[in-house]
Amino acid sequence: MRYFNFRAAGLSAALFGAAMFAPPALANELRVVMESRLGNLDPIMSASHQTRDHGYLIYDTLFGLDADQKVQPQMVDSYTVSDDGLVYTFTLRDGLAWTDGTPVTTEDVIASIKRWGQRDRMGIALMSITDSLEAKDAKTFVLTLTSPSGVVLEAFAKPSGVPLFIMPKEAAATPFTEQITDYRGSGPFRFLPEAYEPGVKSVYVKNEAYVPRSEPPSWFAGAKIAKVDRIERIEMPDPLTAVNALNSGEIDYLQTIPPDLLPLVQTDVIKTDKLDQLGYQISIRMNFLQPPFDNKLVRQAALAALGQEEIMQAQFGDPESYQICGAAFGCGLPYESDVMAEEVVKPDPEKAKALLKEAGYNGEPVVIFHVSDISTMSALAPTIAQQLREAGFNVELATTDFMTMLSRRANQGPTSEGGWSIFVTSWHNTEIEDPLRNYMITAEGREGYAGWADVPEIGEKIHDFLLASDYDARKKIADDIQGVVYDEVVFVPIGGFARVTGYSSKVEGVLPAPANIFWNISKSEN
Amino acid sequence: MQKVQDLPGKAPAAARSRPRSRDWPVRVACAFLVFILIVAVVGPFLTSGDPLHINAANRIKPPSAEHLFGTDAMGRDVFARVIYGARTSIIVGFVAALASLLLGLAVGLLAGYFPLADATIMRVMDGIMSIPSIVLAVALVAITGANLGTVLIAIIVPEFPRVVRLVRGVILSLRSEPYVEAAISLATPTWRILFRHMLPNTLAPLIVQGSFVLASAILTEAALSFLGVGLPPEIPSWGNIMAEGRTYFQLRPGLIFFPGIFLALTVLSINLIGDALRDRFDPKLEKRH
Amino acid sequence: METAKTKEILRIDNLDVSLVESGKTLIRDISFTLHAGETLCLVGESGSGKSLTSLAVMGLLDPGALRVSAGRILVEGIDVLAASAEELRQMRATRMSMVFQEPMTALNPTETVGAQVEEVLRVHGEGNAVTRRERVLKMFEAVHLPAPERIHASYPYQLSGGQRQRIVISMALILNPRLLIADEPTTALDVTTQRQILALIEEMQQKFGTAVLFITHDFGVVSDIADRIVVMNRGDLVETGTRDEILARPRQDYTRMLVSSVPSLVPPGRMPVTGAQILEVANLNKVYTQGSFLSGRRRVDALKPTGLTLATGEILGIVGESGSGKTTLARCLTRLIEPTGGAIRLGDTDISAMSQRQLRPYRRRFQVVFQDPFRSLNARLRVRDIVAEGMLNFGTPREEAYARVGDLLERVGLSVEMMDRYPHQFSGGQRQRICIARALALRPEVLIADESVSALDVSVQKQVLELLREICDETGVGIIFITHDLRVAARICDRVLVMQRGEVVESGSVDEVLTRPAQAYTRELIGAAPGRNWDFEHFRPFA
Amino acid sequence: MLGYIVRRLLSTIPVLGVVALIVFLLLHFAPGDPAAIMAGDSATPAQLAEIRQRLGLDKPVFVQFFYWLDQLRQGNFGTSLHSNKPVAEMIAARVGPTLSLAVTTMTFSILVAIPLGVYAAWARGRLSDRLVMTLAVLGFSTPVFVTGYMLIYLLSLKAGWFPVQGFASLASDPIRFARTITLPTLALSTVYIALIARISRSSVLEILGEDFIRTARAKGVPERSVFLRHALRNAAVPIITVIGSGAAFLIGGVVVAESVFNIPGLGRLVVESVLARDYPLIQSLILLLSVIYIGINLVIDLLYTLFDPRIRY
Repeated sequence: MRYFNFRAAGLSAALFGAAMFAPPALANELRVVMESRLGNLDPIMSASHQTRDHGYLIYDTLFGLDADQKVQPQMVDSYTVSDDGLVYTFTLRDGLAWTDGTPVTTEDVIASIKRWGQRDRMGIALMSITDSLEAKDAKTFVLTLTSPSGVVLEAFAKPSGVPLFIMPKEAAATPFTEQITDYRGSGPFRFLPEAYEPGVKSVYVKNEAYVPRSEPPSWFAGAKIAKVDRIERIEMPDPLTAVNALNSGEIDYLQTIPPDLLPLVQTDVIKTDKLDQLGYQISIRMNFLQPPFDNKLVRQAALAALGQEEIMQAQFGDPESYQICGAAFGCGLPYESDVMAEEVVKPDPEKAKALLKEAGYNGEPVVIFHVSDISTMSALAPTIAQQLREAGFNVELATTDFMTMLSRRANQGPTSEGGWSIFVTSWHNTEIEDPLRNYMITAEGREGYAGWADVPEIGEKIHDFLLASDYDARKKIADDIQGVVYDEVVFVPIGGFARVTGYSSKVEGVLPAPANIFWNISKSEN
Repeated sequence: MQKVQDLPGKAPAAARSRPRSRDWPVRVACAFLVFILIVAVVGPFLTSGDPLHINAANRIKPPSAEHLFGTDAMGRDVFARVIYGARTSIIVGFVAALASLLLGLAVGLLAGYFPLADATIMRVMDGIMSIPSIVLAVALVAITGANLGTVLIAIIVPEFPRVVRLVRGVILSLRSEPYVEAAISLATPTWRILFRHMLPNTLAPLIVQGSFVLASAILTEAALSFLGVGLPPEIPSWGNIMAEGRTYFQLRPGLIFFPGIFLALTVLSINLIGDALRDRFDPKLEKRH
Repeated sequence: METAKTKEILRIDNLDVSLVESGKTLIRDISFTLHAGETLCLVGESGSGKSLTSLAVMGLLDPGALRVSAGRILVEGIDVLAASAEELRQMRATRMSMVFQEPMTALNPTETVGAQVEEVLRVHGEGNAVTRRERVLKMFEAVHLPAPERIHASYPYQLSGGQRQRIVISMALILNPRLLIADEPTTALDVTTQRQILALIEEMQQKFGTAVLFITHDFGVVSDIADRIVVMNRGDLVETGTRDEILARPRQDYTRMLVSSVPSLVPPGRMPVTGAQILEVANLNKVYTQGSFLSGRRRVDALKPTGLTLATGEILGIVGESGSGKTTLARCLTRLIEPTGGAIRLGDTDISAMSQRQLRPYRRRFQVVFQDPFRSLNARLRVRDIVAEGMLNFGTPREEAYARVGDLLERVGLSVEMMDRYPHQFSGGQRQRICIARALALRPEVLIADESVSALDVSVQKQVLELLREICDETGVGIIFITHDLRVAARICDRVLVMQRGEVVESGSVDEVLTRPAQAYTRELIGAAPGRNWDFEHFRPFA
Repeated sequence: MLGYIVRRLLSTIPVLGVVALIVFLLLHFAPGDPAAIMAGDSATPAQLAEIRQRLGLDKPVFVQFFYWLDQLRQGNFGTSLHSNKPVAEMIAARVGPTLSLAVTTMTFSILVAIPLGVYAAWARGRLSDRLVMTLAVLGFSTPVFVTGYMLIYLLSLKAGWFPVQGFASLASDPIRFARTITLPTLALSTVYIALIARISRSSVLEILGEDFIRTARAKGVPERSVFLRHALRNAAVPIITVIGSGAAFLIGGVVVAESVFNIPGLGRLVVESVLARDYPLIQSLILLLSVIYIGINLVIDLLYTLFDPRIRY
């Protein structure tokens, strides 16, 4: 409710009158603060995790990954795969409906898959081997491939990056480069566009028409039952402010408590938990096009200079709150590998110096993007810079906010013309857990992901991975890829972390999952 | 405006002179500013700590003998950072103030003496001045990237139109002074009138204005850094230390208060000295707006 | 009446006033008395301490800066210095009141004058709102303000200087105090208005039997109104006596000097000037347009087409009250403002339409001396550089220019050693001499003196006037002498132009104009000139 | 008067034109790319180009500028690139908190500062004057965020009297409004009070040196009345001038205070929109803030007539 309006002073009087009859705050309302701002409301266009979690509230997916990382049907009731592995036939379950009451049809689903297929990396890979995607009737559709693949269902159940959220066909008809304006979904909650105030709050109410599955909830699979009437997602840019608000009961749920602030949490009324056990991988990529990192030896020197422990400690402090991990596809995940992992984790300044000498490094400046506006990244670049300096690199930090970094990163020119040498980023482990999803290992040259490493061998191996028939074959390929990637220093993992979520002890039924999900959460009076 | 002549016969007007005992805050201010200047110059020799050295094992520690003001979120010594921060703040302040003054002086002379240029110049100045300075600075820095140069520009751009206004006002009023008219009558060339007869008379108000610009520049730098669009966090400045300390404020209030107190006292001193200068040069000089 | 007339209203005994901080005494050992119905003129040049004395009586010395360090002041027998702040406040306006010099600033600009006069009654608990208003309106009538109702609702800025001074007087007298202190009440007014205000004060005095302490520097005024005179100089009381004693038989040298310096309205008698014509002005005029195109433009004729001529060795006086256009004429002549039309022929050249750049070489030939000696010198330059500036502009080598500066300083009555001083080290008269030296440095043909002696004390004024006359006679420079003071014009000029509302109403030789004025306005001016019946130089009244 | 207002309004047009141009050029020659920001980390160059084209960002800068002006002329402020909402709506939603804070700050400051300034003028030269004035200088020498955190530390964390952050509108919850607005108001007011108290003191002192004050004393007006009736009213013009020009400080301070106290107002929107390179939003915001500033100063000019009868338009 706004107080003064610049259009007409009279309006404020009217609003004041209305406020007299405003409903009291709902007891059954969950007040939530997430780590960063919800900016974009289109979870296909934007890969932001905040947008993704917004998507989980209001959309449903064809398949969901369960806590055992098994793909389970979600909107799909049943499916069949032809013996040659080329033809997939899916049938939607009964009772699926959009929030305006119209039923969910295969037309909607096919439009959604096509939009996603233009945008998501795994989607694009899947489309490249898709022969046809057709509706058989309102509830059944058929996907025909040109060659068999073992990852079709994994792609459909992809939990992060750009998950395949099913939208009404009208919304899915929007080009993927443009934001949707139709916010109907078929998920457990309904978005209230009129209550949305960007940068202030967004409001969701229970979708009464949603028919949950009968299986118990597990990650993104099973029953998604909305147990509160209303969710108010409030923006609080300052984490300290948010922690205080959580302690005082102004909010019920805080997605991220920075490890340093954990001592402030009043444990008698607040529960803390690492809901997302998988966590994130922090990593860096170097610019292969410009000196000094156009030289493989220099890249290897940098790899040797870096040590995960110090960087992670500087950022996160308490060893409980971070993880040392040298595996390209994440630790504790299916494609974890120890190929060269030891070298990646441990610093070896002497080796770095030797390599630099061998490479004939002449002090060309290394420009590191220092992302200052994301609290979980603010200490990374300075510590990396310190380690590189100690090994003899000439380092400059280019401070920027994350958003600007993304655009400045597109500059392929030399550092003297606004170019760069190293950027730091983080990915959720579900986004890097295999070679198909993982952007960091890609090496497709100037047209590819920033860094522009050009190692065709990697691309070939990724393709092999897509077509490989079983896990063992895929694991072998993944190990090989890791070896090549580290040898070329396509990217360097810096470590892993999982965020700590805090919520009021009045709140029950909070489920662990690799994204923040709000179904099954209930709130008691006291 | 007609200026009433203070003839000796109107002696009571001399009552405006103040008793000397009022001077003590100014003296303290001068002493403190000198102290800060010394700290800015030789400070690095006063502290053994490296303001940039990250010590991952020694994060957000309370003040101790080893770290007088404690350590920050990257384990850096806050005392060393505050000391080096003095240097940053002073440099940013002085450079911005000097540049604003020079730029404002040049444009102000132009606007004040050449009526043709005046209207256009003042419209542009009005435009710049009507954009709230912090907002303009936030936009400038966020958009062109955080580095020393852009922060300086972000401070100078909103600040210099005030100097332009001041100089223009002085020049306009001097134009009708009899001694300037006398110079015109003596066929003195325009540039000579500007530089010999007018410029020296703008110096006193400029110095006063300069002190306020200096104070304002230091504050703006701190505010920008605090909002996260100031100097790169690696450069220790008081604003940066506070910006980084925000998150830990409740655990270590010193992260905000130590640099905050230094900042406030420095700006306070400059303002007090500026006030004293103004009172000395001309009690009727345009009030700080 | 006779007893009331002799009643002692004010008595000052051995008054000292000194600075709080340094303890320096500004006035010393002042004693005099003032009786009911009497007018006592306190006379002195600037810095004599006459205003301080009056403020001390009112208890209005700034307590932070000044204090009475010795003596006694009795108003109707009550010791002002011993009175509490509240008692003093009660006495003001009821027993003693004051009229100040500047009617422009003496009134609160943000309140109607009616309310301001009513406030006197209110703060002294007189009557109610209705009776107060009536009393004020009656008082306005008594001081001859036209349309009292309208004036009552007017703000000061809507009134003329004379009207404002009438307001101040009605404010001072409405509670019928026995003592009225008038501190240069007419100095800021034109002579004709001055005449009226002096008459008003006298009328009020008659009516209420008030004792008037009249502070002035102008012996003309003194000779017109004083019963008795107190002469002060630099904080000391020089001499006290009746009007005739002081004006005709001054005992002290200082008083003699002072009185004899006062110019009389009768010109000394000059030979007609026969020099060649050096300046001819024809139809020179200046029109200002005010307002913008949105609010409608208004034309103001600051100077209607005017002509004059000037010969070498001649001093041409231009006389007029404020707003007569005399200063506009001077500024047009010097091209400090652009004339709207007409011609200024300097020799054979018309300089009226030249650009400033074209004009520059001709600047040498006409020079200006301004009114305010404190603002016409750049305080940051040494006298040497000030005087040499013009010569350097015209290419004189520096050594030569400086040498000539020495000569010029000697010529204007200063010494060569003063070359290296800064302006603030000089008195007003000395500064005006420097200004003259600066103007003469270029050996101009025409010198325009714009109220050049108006800011000077009478003794200094006399010297500067003599200097100008000498220079004129010696070098043959033609001088256009602009003044509001007919007496000054009478003393120095060969010919005069009388101006009123932007045009010349009368011109002729100074004898002609002053002794046989043809125009009513000129006669009015002459009639209003204070002290015109007294021949100060010879300590006697004119026959 | 009406003519004056019309003329003043007309004269703001070139000023706003200058503002519009400055803001526009500033944004469009900057390196940030809204397309990259919208698409996130994993967008490919081709995808970005397509987004840029859709937003019209591929057109020449001056074409974009005149298109924007033309839209403004029609009252269309555009649509936020980021949230896809009409800019006018987004701004309208944020005006309330900022306006509340500005109004409480201005009111509180004026109520405190003018008496303080007059008091200091009355006590000039004395210890209490020096104390008040030194505190005033300290007031605008201390950044709003330092004051803000100081207040949070003392009054919220230690004393527990006020919530640490947040905002509730007066209409929805008057009690919570009062509790949340107090600290930001105090923090912002220190600067404003300092400015106004200083100018009040110095202009009252200056007026006290005027001749008409001497006249007032000479007619027996009590000192209290000399100060309040004669001096203060005549000092009003410089005081309200400073209140007006201080509005620029206030707007800047609001940006910081909203950040410290987490108030969802225009100030935070400025920072958010700048970081997101949301061009239509930033342009409209800066233009709006300039209009507010110019508007305040127009009102101030008109207020002059209330206090000084000599000023007529």
